[in-house]
Amino acid sequence: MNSILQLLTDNLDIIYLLVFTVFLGFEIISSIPTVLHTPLMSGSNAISGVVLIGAILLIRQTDPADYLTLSLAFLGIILGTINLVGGFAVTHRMLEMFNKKKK
Amino acid sequence: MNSILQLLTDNLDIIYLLVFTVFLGFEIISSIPTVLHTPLMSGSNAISGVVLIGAILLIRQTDPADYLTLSLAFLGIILGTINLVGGFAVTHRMLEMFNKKKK
Amino acid sequence: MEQILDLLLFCASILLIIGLRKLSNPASASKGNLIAAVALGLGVLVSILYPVVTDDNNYLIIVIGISIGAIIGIISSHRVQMTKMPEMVSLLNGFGGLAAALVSLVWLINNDFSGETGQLVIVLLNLFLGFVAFLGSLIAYGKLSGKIQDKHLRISFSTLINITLLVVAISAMIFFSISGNLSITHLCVFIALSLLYGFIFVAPIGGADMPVVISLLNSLTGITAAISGIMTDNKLMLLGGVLVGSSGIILTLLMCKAMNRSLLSVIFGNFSSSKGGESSVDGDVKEINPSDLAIQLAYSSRVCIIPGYGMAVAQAQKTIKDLESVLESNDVEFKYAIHPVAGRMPGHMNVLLAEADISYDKLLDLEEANDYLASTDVAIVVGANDVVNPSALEDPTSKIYGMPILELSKTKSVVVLKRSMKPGYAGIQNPLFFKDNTKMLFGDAKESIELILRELKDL
Amino acid sequence: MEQILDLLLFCASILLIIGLRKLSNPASASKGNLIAAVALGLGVLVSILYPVVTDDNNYLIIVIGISIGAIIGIISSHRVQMTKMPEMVSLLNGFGGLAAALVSLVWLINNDFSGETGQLVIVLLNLFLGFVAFLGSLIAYGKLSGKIQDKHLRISFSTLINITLLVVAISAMIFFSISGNLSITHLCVFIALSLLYGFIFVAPIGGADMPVVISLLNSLTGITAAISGIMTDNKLMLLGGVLVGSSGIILTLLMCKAMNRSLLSVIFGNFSSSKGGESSVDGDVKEINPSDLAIQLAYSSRVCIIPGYGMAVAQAQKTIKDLESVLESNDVEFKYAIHPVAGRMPGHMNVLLAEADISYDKLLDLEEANDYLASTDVAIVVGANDVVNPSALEDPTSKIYGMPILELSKTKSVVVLKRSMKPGYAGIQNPLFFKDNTKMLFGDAKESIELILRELKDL
Amino acid sequence: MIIGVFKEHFDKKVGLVPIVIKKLNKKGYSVIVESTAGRKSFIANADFEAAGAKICTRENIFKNADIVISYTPLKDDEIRFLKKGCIYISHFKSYVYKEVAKKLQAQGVWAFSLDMIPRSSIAQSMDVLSSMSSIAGYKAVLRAADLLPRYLQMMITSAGSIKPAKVFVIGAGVAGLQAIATAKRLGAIVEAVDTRLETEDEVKSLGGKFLKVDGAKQATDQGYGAMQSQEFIAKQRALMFEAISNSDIVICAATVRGTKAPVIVTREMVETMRRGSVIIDLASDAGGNCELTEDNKTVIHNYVHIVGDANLSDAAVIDASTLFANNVYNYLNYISNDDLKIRTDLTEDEIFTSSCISTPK
Amino acid sequence: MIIGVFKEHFDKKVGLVPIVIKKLNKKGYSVIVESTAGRKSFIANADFEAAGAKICTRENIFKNADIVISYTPLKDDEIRFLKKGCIYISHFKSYVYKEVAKKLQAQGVWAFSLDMIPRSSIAQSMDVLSSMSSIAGYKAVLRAADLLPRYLQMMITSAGSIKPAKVFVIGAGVAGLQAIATAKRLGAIVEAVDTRLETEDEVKSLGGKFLKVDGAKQATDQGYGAMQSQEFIAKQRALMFEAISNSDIVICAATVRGTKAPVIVTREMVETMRRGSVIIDLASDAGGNCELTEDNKTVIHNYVHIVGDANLSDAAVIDASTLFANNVYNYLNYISNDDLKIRTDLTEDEIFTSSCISTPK
Ligand SMILES: NC(=O)c1ccc[n+]([C@@H]2O[C@H](COP(=O)([O-])OP(=O)(O)OC[C@H]3O[C@@H](n4cnc5c(N)ncnc54)[C@H](OP(=O)(O)O)[C@@H]3O)[C@@H](O)[C@H]2O)c1
Ligand SMILES: NC(=O)c1ccc[n+]([C@@H]2O[C@H](COP(=O)([O-])OP(=O)(O)OC[C@H]3O[C@@H](n4cnc5c(N)ncnc54)[C@H](OP(=O)(O)O)[C@@H]3O)[C@@H](O)[C@H]2O)c1
Ligand SMILES: NC(=O)c1ccc[n+]([C@@H]2O[C@H](COP(=O)([O-])OP(=O)(O)OC[C@H]3O[C@@H](n4cnc5c(N)ncnc54)[C@H](O)[C@@H]3O)[C@@H](O)[C@H]2O)c1
Ligand SMILES: NC(=O)c1ccc[n+]([C@@H]2O[C@H](COP(=O)([O-])OP(=O)(O)OC[C@H]3O[C@@H](n4cnc5c(N)ncnc54)[C@H](O)[C@@H]3O)[C@@H](O)[C@H]2O)c1
Repeated sequence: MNSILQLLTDNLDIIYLLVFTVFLGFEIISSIPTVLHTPLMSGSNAISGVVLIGAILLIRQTDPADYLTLSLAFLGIILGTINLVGGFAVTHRMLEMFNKKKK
Repeated sequence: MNSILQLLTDNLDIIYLLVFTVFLGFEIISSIPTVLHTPLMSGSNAISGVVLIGAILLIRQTDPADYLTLSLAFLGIILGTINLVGGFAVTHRMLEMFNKKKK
Repeated sequence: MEQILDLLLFCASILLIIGLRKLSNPASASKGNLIAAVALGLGVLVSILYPVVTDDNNYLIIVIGISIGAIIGIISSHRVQMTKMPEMVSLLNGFGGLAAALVSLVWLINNDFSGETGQLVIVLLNLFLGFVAFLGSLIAYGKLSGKIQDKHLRISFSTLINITLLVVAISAMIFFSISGNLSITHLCVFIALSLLYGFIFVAPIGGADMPVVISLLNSLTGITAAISGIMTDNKLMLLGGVLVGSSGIILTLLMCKAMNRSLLSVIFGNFSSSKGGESSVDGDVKEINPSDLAIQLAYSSRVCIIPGYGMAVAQAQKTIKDLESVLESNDVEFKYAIHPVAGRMPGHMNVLLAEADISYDKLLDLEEANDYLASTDVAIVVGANDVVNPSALEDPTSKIYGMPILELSKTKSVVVLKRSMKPGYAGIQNPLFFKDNTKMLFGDAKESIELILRELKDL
Repeated sequence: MEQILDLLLFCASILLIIGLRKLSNPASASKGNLIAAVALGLGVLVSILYPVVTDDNNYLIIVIGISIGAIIGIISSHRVQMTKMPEMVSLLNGFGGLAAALVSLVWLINNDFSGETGQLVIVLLNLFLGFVAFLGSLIAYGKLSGKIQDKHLRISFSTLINITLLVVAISAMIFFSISGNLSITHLCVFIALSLLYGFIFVAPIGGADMPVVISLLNSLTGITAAISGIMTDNKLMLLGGVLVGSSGIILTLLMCKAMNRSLLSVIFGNFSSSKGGESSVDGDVKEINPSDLAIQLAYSSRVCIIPGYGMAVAQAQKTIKDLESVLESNDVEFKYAIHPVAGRMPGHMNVLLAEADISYDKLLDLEEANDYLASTDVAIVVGANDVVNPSALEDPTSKIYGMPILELSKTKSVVVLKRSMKPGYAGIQNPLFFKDNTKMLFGDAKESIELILRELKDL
Repeated sequence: MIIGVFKEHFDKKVGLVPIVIKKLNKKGYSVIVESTAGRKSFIANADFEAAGAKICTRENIFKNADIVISYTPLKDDEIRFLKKGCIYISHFKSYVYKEVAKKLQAQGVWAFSLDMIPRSSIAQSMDVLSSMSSIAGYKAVLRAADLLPRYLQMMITSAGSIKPAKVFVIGAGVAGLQAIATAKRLGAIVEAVDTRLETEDEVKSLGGKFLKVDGAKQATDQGYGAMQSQEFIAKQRALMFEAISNSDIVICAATVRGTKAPVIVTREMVETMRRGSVIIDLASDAGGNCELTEDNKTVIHNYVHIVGDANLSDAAVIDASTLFANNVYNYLNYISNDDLKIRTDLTEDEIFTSSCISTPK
Repeated sequence: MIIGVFKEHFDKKVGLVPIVIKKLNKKGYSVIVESTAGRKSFIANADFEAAGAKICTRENIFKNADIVISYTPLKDDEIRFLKKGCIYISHFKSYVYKEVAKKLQAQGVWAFSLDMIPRSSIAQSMDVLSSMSSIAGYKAVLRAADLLPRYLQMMITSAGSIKPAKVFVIGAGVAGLQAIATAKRLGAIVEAVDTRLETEDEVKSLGGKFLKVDGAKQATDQGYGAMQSQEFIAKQRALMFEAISNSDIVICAATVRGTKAPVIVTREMVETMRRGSVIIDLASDAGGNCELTEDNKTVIHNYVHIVGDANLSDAAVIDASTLFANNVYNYLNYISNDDLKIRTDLTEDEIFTSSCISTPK
C-alpha cells in the first residue's frame, strides 16, 4: 500500500499532467458536431501513429547485428509511418470537402 | 540566454502543466452560453479566493510576536475568505434561478 | 502524512476542474459551483494541516480570520439584491486582489525584504497585480452602483498616461528585483505606483463596460493567486489561479464579442461617449440584449405578444409562431394581445397571425388582454407603438387621449421590439419606452426574435 | 542541444493540442489536421536527433523505413475512394496497433525479456493492447468492406468468452510480470491470447456498428502510444497517446449517442440482429442519418423536394420552408417537384406549400421537374411514395404501369423521408427504396427535417 | 380520325379547348367544332380556328366525326344521328346510364362515360369526377362565403370583434377536401365528417377537424363511398345535429355511387341554424345530403340559403373545360393505339371496362 | 333619452343591433325600433325585444325619439318630421351632404354624419367608413372570385396545371388592403397601386407587390387621398395598362374625398383583358375608377364583368350592422356627457366638428 502511495506521490507531477491531458482531450472533443465524427476519428488515428517515435528510439539503441530485432523495429517504423502519413493524408482528403464550399 | 534555457528545461514539467491548464481553462469556457457569463464570472471570482491558502501558509510561518505581519496576514485571511465564501454564495444564489424552472 | 495531503491536493485540483466544467453548462452550473467550493475547502484544510518548516502555526488567528471572513461573506451575499450582483462581485474581487497583495507583503516581511531576483520579480508582480485588481475593482464597484459617475472621472490623455505608468511600474519592478533588497521607501513607492495604475486603468472606462472590466480584473486576481501558488509552492493555488486567469480572459473576450466590441476598444476606447448615441437623444431608455431576454422568457410563466404594424412590416409572424412553440414546450403560457387598431387595416393582425397558423384561442381582444396583461410576466411589444401609448390614458393634451390602449403598467416586464425611437402612425412620442419596467430591443422585429430563438436554444 | 530538443518536443505537444482543437471545428478542421501533422513531424525529427545512450543509431534503416511507409501511406490514401474511407481508417489503425506491439517486442528483446515488475506490466499491457487493436481493426476492416459477413462469425456465448479471456489475459500479464523474466513460450502464449481476445472482442459485433468499434480501437491504439511513451520516456508520445485515448473514448460515446445506443450494448449487445428489424424484412435498404444528410445538403448545388401525402400528414410544409431558407442562404438552389397526383386531392401540395409561403416560381410541374431532377444533387422525397415509384415505368405487371412519375434514376442522390416501409395509396411496394442511389431516413417527416435543420446549424 | 365537339345544351363547358386541340392535331387527329360551342367557356370560334379546328354545324359533326365529344350526353332523340361504329365520349351520370346504354348499343356505337373511371392512381389523369369535384368543392366555399352575410375570418377591430365562421363539410372526398382547404384559407374554423376511416388523416392534413362517428361501413374497392346502415346514420345525425346548428356554412359533398345520396342534414337541423347561414349541396343531383335541397335551385328556408348545385364546376368553366379536355385527351391516348384505333388488348383492363358502356357488335 | 332606429329603405343594414342595445340600456338610454327594421340584417323583431328594445311604428319614432339613427339618410321629405333639437345620426355621403345640411339646419336638429370622422387613431372606433370599407374590400374579392370562371390558386393536377390568377388592386386604402389580404389568402398573385407613398410598405406587409408610379401628390392632412395631376394619371395609366390587361381580377378602391373618383381603368384596358375577367368597382357611387362602371349594376363588356357596387358592405350585412351599431355607440359615448346630453366642450374637437353637419340654433 505504502509503496503505491510512494509511487503516486513520486510521480505526482506526471500524474497531474496525465489527468489534465485526459481532461483536455475530453473537453476538446465533447462539443464537436456529428458531421466531424468520422474525420476526427481519422485524425486522431493519425496521431496515434506517434508510436513511430517509439520504434525510432528503440531501433537507435538496437545492435546493428541483431537482425531479428532490427527487422521487427523496421517493420514497426514502416507500419507506424503508414499509420501516421496515411492517416493525415486520408483526413486531409475527408476535410477538403469542408473547404469546397462554393464562393 | 543559456540560463533562461536552463530555467525552462529545469521546470519543463511544471511548464507543461501550466500550459495545459491554460488550454483547459480556454477550452472549458469557450463554449459557454451568454446567459452564463455573469454567474461564471462570479464563480471564477470565488475560485480566485484560493489565494487564502497563501495567506494561511504564510501566517503559519510567521513569528507570533511579529504583530505587523500577523495582522497583515490576518487581514489577508479575512479578505480571502470573504472573497471565497461570499463568491460561492453569491454564485449559488445566481444559479438558483436555473433550478427554479417549473416542474 | 505529507503524501496523503499531496494526494488530497491533487484530488482538490481535479475537483476544481470538474467544478469549473459543470459551471459552464446551465443545467449543471449550480452543482459545479458546489464542487468547486468543496475543492477549495479541501485545499484550505490541506494548507492548514500541511507540515511546514517552522511550527508557530498561529492556528487561533487563522480560525478567527476564516470565521470572520466566512460570516461576512455569507451574510453580505444573502443580503444583496439580485440586481446588485455585479456590484457585489466586483467588491469581492477587490478583496481577493488585496488579499493577494497582502500575501506578497507578508512574504516580503517574512523574507526580510530580500531574495533572489527571480523570486523578487514574482513577488513584486504579485503586489502590483493585487493592488491594481483591488483599486480597479473598487472603482468598478463605484461606477456600477452609481456612486461614481463617468463624468467625475474624465481624464485627458488617459491612454498615454496608462501606457507610461505601465512602463514605469515594470521598470521599477525589474530594477528593484535586480538590486536584491528592497527599502521600505522603494516598497511604498511601488505600492503607490500600483494603486495609481489601478486607478488610471479603470477610471476612464465607461460605466456601461464595467462587466467586461470586472471580468478582466477577475482574471488578474486569478493570476495573482497563481503567482502566490508559486511563491508558497502550492499546486492548488497555482492551478486554480491559472484556470481562473485563462478562463477569465476567454470570458472577457466572449463578453466583448457579445457586445460587439473588441477588448482594446473597451480598455482604450473611452467609449462612454460613443455608446448610447441614437437612443439617448430621446431620454433614457434601457436596452436589453436578446440573451438576457431569452433567459427571462424561459423562466417566466406567462408571456404576451403585442403585435403592431411593425410586425407586419418585418413579416415576423412566422418567427413569432416559432417562439410560441419553443416557449410552450418550456411550459410558458403564451398569448397574443390584439389591439383593435393595430396595423393599418381592420383585422390586419388577424390576417397575419392566421397566416402563421396561430390558434384563434390564443388571441385576446382589448378587454381580455388588459386583464391578462396585469398578470403577465413579460409582454413583448412587436413593432407596436400607438396602441400601447400610455399618453392615451395619462396625458389629456395628447392627440390620442381617450383612445383605449393595451395597458402595460401592471405587467412585470415589458420589452419593445422596434428599429429606432421613431414614433408610429399618430406621430407622437411614447412615454412607455421610458418607464421603469420597459426595456428596448432595437432592430428589425423578425431579426430580433430570431436572435432570441437562438439564445433560447442555448439554454 | 538536449535542452533545445526538449523545448522542441514541448512545442510539438502544444502544436498537437492546437491541432486537435482546430480539428474539432468544421471551419478550421483542415488546418488543424496540418498542424497536428507538423507537430508529429517535429516529434519524429526530435526522436531521430535526440542523444541516446548507445550510438548504433541505424539511421539508414530508419530513413528507409520511413520512406517506404510514407510512400505506401500517401499512395494508398490517394487511391482510396471517398466512400471507402472508414475501411481505410480501420486498416491504418490496425497498422498502428501492430507497430505498438512491435515496439514492445523490440523493447523486450533489447532488455533480454526481463525487467522490473512495473516495467513488465506496462510492456505486456502494450503488447496486449497492440495486438487487440491490430486484429480487431483487421476484422472491422473485413466487415466494413463486406469481405467478412456477420453471419460468418456467429459465436455463441460471446460475452462469456470475452470476459473469461480478458480475465485470463490480465492474470497472465500479472503473473509473467511478477516473475521478472519471460520465456519465449510465455511470450508466444501471451501473444496468442492477445490475438484471440482481439478476435473475440470484435467478431460478434454487427457490421453496422463498426464505426463505433473502430473509434474504440483507435482509442486503444492511443493508449498503446502513451504506454510506449512511458517505456521510452518520450513526453510527446505520452501526451499524444493520452489525448487520442481520451478523445477517442469521448468520441466513441458521442457516436453511440448519435445512434441512440449505449456503448455496452454495442460491445456486448450482439445487436447485428436487433438492428434493421423492420426495414430488413423488405430487402436491403440503406439508411442515412440526419447529420450526414445535412452535410450532403450543405455541400450540394441543387436540391429538390418531392412532397407527397406524408408531408401533408406530418404538416411538414413550414419546416421545409425553413430548410429552404437555410439552404438558400448557403447558395443551394432549392426547388419543389410537384407530381400532379401527390396528396389526396388535386392541388393538395399547392395548398400546403402556399400556406408555408413558398414562392410559386419554385414549384415545378411534372415535365419541368423531370428535366430538373436529372441534374439535381439531392432529391428529398418527403412522404411521397406512389408518385416516385419506378414500377410505373419499368414493370408492366404493376398496377400503376404507365402512370407518369417523377423520375429519380438520374438524380445523384435520393433520400426518402417516411416512417416505415409501408406502401402508399396504391398499396404496392416501391423499388426506388432499394436502388443504389437511394437512402432512407425513417421517422415522421417533420421531425426528420427538424433534425436535419439542427445539424445544419452546427455546420 | 375526325373528332367532333358538340355545343352543350345543359352545361357551360365545352368538350375540347384550343390548347388540347393543338395536341390532338399533332397526334394526327383533326378536330371539328360546332359553331359557338365555346361561347359559354369564353372561347370564341376564332380561338378554335387558330388552334387548327374547323367550325361547322351540328349535322356536319354527326355526319363526319369518328369520335364525338360532349360533356353532357346528347338528347336521346339525337342518338340516332350517330355514325355506326363511331366513338362517343361523354359524362353519363352513373345512376342513369343504363337506359341510355341500351339505346347506344342499339345504334352500334362505342360509348365511354368518363365519370365511371375507377379511382386508381393510374386512372386519375382521365378521371373527370376528380377534376370536376375539385372545382366544385372550391367554388362551393366561395359561393357560400359570398352569400354568407358575415366575415369568415376572425377580426378584432375597433368597432368590435368578429368571431371566425364555422364551416362544416360533409363527405371528405375530393370535393370535400378541396372545400376544407379553401375554407381554411379564408380563416374559417373547419370541421368535417366522413364514413371512410382514412379520411380522418386526410382532413387533418389540410388543417380541418374531423368529427368521428364510429361504426361506418368502409368504401367499395373502387374507392367510392359505401351505403351506410340506418343505425349508423342515426348516430351520425345526433352528433351532427350539434355541429350543424353551430355552423355558418355547411358544404354537403357526401355521395354514394349509383344510389341516392345519403340524407344527413334534416329539416330540423336547418331550422336550428342561425339566420343567414348557408348550405351548399353538391349532391343535389342525387337527391342531396340536405332534406330541403332542390336540384339546381336556391331555396331559402327560415332565412337559411340552401343552394342545390351539383354542377358548380361550371362556375369555373374555363378551368373546367380545360381539365375535361385534358381528361379526354389522356383517355383517348390510353384507349387508342398508334393508328388512333381502339386498342384490342384492353378487354381485361379495369379502366376500359368500367368506363365503356356500349360497344358496337 | 330615447333612441329611435328606423327601418332602412335603400340598404340592408340596421342602425342598432341587439347586443349594442343592451349596452345602451345599461347606460340609461331606451331604444325603440321600427317594426321589421332588422329583417334584412337577419334580426327579428323578437330579437330586438329580447334585448330590451320596443318595437313601434315609424311615426312613433319621429314623435318620441330624442336620438334617431338611420344608416342611409332619411328621404328629404321626411326631414320635416324630425323633432326640434333632436339628434340625428346617419351616414350622409360626403359629397352630397351640403344640400341636406341646409334642410336639417332649417329644421333645427343636431345632425352627425359618421362617415366624415377624421382618420385619426382615436376616431377609429367611430369611423364608419373604416368598418364598411373593410367589409367591402373583403367581399369584393369573394364576389370576384365567385364570378371568375377560374381557380385563383395555382394547381398542379393530373389533368393539367393551372396558373395562379392575378389580382390587381387600385387604391390601397382600408378596402384595398383588405382586398389584398383576402386575395393573397386565396392564393392569387396580388399587385396594387396607390398614390400615397406609405402604402408601399402597407401593401408589402400583406404580401402584395406594389407597382410604383412616381410623382404622386400626397394625401390630405386628414388621410384622404388627394386629387392627382393629369400628367401623373397618364403615366400611371401607361404602367397600369399592362398590369390590368394581365389581370384576372381588378378591384377598384381608389377614391378622393368629396370629388369624383379618379378614372383609372379605361375602356381600352378592359378590352385587352382576358374573357371572363372580373372588375369590381367599389368607387361606383363616385363615378367609379373604371370608365365603364355603372353604379349598382353589373355590366358585361366584351365578356368582362364590371360590377359597380359601392355598397358591398351589405353583402356581409350581419357584421356590417354590428360594426355600424358599435360605431354609433362609441360616437354617442364620445359626444355625450354623463347625463347623456351633448358635451359642450367639443367646439374645438376635430372629431365633433368634422362630423357635425347641423346644429340647432
Ligand atoms: N391527388 C389526388 O387527387 C389523389 C386523390 C386520391 C388518391 N390519390 C393517390 O394518392 C397517391 C399520392 O401519392 P403520394 O406519393 O403523394 O402518397 P402515397 O403514395 O400515399 O405515400 C405517402 C407516404 O407518406 C408516408 N407518410 C405518411 N405519413 C407520414 C409522416 N407523418 N411522415 C413521413 N412520412 C409519412 C407514408 O409512408 P409511412 O406510412 O411509411 O410513413 C406513405 O408511404 C397516389 O397513388 C394518388 O393516385 C391522389
Ligand atoms: N387598424 C387600422 O385599421 C388602422 C388603419 C390606419 C391607421 N391605423 C393607425 O395605425 C396605428 C397602429 O398602431 P401600431 O401600434 O400597430 O403601429 P404604429 O403605432 O404605427 O407603430 C408601428 C411601429 O412599428 C415599428 N416598426 C416598423 N417596422 C418595423 C420592423 N421591421 N421591425 C420592428 N419594428 C418596426 C415602428 O418603429 P421603428 O420605425 O422605430 O421601427 C413603429 O413605431 C394606430 O395609430 C392606428 O390608429 C390603424
Ligand atoms: N386514385 C386517385 O388518384 C383518386 C382520384 C380521385 C379520387 N380518389 C379517391 O376516391 C375516393 C372517392 O372520392 P370522391 O370525391 O369521388 O367521393 P364520392 O363523391 O364518391 O363521395 C364523397 C365522400 O362522401 C363520403 N360519404 C358517403 N356516404 C357518407 C355518409 N353517409 N356520411 C359521410 N360521408 C359519406 C364518402 O366516403 C366520400 O369520401 C376518395 O378516397 C378519393 O381519395 C382517388
Ligand atoms: N387612424 C385610423 O385609425 C385610420 C382608420 C381608417 C383609415 N385610416 C387611413 O386613412 C387613409 C385613407 O383610407 P381610406 O380607405 O378611407 O381611403 P380612401 O377611401 O379615401 O381612398 C382609398 C385609397 O385610394 C387612393 N387613391 C386616391 N387616388 C388615387 C389614384 N389616382 N391612384 C391610386 N390610388 C389613389 C388613396 O391614396 C387611398 O389609399 C389611409 O391612410 C388609412 O390608413 C386611418
